[in-house]
Amino acid sequence: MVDLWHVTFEVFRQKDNQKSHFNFFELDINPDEYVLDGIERIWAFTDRTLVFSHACHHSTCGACGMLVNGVEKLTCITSIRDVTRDGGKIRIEPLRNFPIISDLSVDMSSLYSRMEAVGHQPILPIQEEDSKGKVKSEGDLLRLADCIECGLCISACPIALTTSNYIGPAVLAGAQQHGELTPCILELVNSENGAWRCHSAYECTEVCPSNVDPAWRIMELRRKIIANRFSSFFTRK
Amino acid sequence: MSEYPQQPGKLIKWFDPRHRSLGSWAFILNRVTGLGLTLYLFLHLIMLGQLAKGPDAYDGFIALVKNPVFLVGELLVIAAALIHGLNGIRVGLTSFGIGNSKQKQLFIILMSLAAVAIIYFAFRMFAH
Amino acid sequence: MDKPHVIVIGAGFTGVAVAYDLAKRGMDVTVLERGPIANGTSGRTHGLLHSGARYAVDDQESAIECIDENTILRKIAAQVIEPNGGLFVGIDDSDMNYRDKFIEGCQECHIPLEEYKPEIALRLEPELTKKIRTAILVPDGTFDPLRLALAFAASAKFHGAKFRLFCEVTGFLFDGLGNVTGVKFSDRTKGKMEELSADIVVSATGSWCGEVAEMAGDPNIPIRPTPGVMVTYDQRLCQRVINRLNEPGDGDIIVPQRQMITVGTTSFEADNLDYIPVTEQQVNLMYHRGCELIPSIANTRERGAFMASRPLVDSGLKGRSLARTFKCFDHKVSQNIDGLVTITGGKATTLRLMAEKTVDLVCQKLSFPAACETIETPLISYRQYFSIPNEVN
Amino acid sequence: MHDGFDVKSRMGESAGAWFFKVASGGLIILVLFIHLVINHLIVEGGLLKYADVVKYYQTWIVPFMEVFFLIFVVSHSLIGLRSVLLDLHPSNQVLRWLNRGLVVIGCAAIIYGTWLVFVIVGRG
Repeated sequence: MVDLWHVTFEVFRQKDNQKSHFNFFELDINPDEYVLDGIERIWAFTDRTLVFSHACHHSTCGACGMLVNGVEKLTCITSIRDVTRDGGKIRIEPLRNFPIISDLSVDMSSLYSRMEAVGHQPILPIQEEDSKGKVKSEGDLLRLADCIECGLCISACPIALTTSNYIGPAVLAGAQQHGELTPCILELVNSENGAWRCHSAYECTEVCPSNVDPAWRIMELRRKIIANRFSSFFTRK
Repeated sequence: MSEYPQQPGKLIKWFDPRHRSLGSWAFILNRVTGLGLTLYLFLHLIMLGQLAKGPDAYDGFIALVKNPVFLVGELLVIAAALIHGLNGIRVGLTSFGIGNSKQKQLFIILMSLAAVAIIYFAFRMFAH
Repeated sequence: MDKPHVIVIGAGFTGVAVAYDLAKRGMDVTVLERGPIANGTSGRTHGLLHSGARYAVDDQESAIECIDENTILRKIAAQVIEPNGGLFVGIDDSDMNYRDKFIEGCQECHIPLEEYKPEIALRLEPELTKKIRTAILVPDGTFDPLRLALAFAASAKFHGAKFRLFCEVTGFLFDGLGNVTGVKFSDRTKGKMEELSADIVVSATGSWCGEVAEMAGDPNIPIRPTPGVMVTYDQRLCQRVINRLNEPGDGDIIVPQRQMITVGTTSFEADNLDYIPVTEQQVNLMYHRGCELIPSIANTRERGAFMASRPLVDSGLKGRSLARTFKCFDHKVSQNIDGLVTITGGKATTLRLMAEKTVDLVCQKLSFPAACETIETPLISYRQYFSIPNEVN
Repeated sequence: MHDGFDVKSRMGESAGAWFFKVASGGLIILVLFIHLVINHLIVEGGLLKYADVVKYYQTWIVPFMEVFFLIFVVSHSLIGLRSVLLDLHPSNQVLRWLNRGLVVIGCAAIIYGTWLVFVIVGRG
């Protein structure tokens, strides 16, 4: 039997646009469990009113992104051992830069709609280009894309802090992944709120839990837009 | 449901490096030095107006800026220019797809260079 | 006649599929879910799109359902499916003894298969154990759990269904005779109680359907929640699903997904369904069983471990022998409670079929003549779930 | 704002401005380096006397270099300042005035600086 840790969860609470506050929950918990397990325990045994989002519990759905001690984490794969110590505390807050539905759950509609608009492919050939080079070809096999639309990158981005109009790292990465710059996509990513807003803080890549490397993709996208602009400049007339 | 939380008033958080990684330090430094240098640029242009007034005005002014307070100011400007310029090299390179996976190392190397240069200039200026 | 109003409790796979089918047939639908979409068993699956081969020997009814639905889902939900097939891999004598039964079973259930010699199998999947003696390719696949549910939910919304998330049903509304006429629920985002009446209530609460039926006065749903553990590793070591060619057992399946693989699963019984802890012992078991099939799992990092509770319908047997098929209960028949239908059991792969049968029953009870049309039409993009407005009445 | 789009076209951040910012940044680094070498390594003690400054400006290339430097520095700094202000998401009206204001300030600074250079050259 493993030794249990005594951990205090400081959980952000907000209902129905009322004033927010923190609740403290003390748990004796196996440190190899994940932060999301701790939150689910609180809901199951202590406070049934706690609202939080989750689904797959193995980092393929992207629903459980939260701030753990101030840093964006996918709580289902963040073990308690990695973020606190025995007798320590864990501060849980909802993602930044999204409207709060309640407590720890945020509304990511804008992210999903934008991903749709830039044509991010949820399923793609296994041979796919990423920042570490191409993965070797495997015939006509397909796999699910890396981006799980968890919103961590948008929460971590300093530009998204002040304007909700910036379409955000995930979406720009989605446009890059889509490959083709159709006029609609170009209008979105080459706009004021698109690729030119990035100021190279690399926070997106820092927090991305799923091998997307959004910063690299934004830079690639810029290169593609500039090339596109040059060629359309010379082929016009 | 609440509204989007983003507001211009949150700009203070741009400069909050808590819980953030190295890239944010680059972002913060770039922003602070950029704004500082812009302010300096216009002050500098106005100051250079003394040149138009002839030798006496200008040399008198130079004598004034020789005092330690202005020297510290000048050192700050040199430091800001070095940091902004060297970090700019990183931003420029990565923007063209060079060294994205090594941006942290790049930042550390460039900032070490900046630190060495700043110390060198500080010695030179205060040794006189 | 006005459109009948149907409340669906639960937005797991069954709930969203039922909502989609109801809405597509023209009914007024409200889905009540106590958490976010697919937060229970549905979300926490390894995402295996069954070809049915796993059940072809012991449970042919389920196997046939699976292969039929597998074919349909590949067409209507291609957006969330890795359609790469799966290998049943034989390693030892016991596996090879199972081989003939397995091939025979698959043929009886018209599951297409192709057998490969070890060297060809190793060319397809280089990370497989070198001890491999045979490999049989069947049309397994992988789906993204949340996005499969979202695709159904989006299509349901497209046809007018309303979703109320974070709304936990706390009780039922009755007419004087004990028949269900609606539900009482608490909106957890606001901390407020609400009531909603309906012509019929469908409980699609999976493992929890026993508790829900009890609230309506029927304590006799034969449901046996059977949790299993899954462990995810940080590299995509195979491109196809890898199964052990043997009787269903612990840790006999490896499912690739994105850049990960998930090893599953176990089978036991639990008391509290709202929180079932993962034990180190189970994680170790998955690790060792996984390494038997793909030895290089030993060199990868464990990414996560999780637990899901399958809703198995009790037929008097235990554990893995429980039937994997689903069952639709009309509480009018069992306890003379009208207005409530429970759908439970089954597997993710058969969600559409479960919905079809349930909605057939609902239509029959309401004398609402409409036929199922969910086989042919592809689902709309899962992201539309967020862009179609949800007018709450 | 439910769908999260805002594609009204306005003179916000653009490919051109970004490209110019990076290119001018590179040139500034280059010129600044030359400037530092001349001021601190070639001319001992730096250009601190009025007479030295005037003498320095008599080399034909220097005024040109200084004017180009001025243009790049002023535009780089104002485009940068504008980027920062754009991150605060100004309304269309504010942005319109901002654009005009920055152009006016930039032009004024460049004209003033160029005039200054020629005044000094003329004193030689």
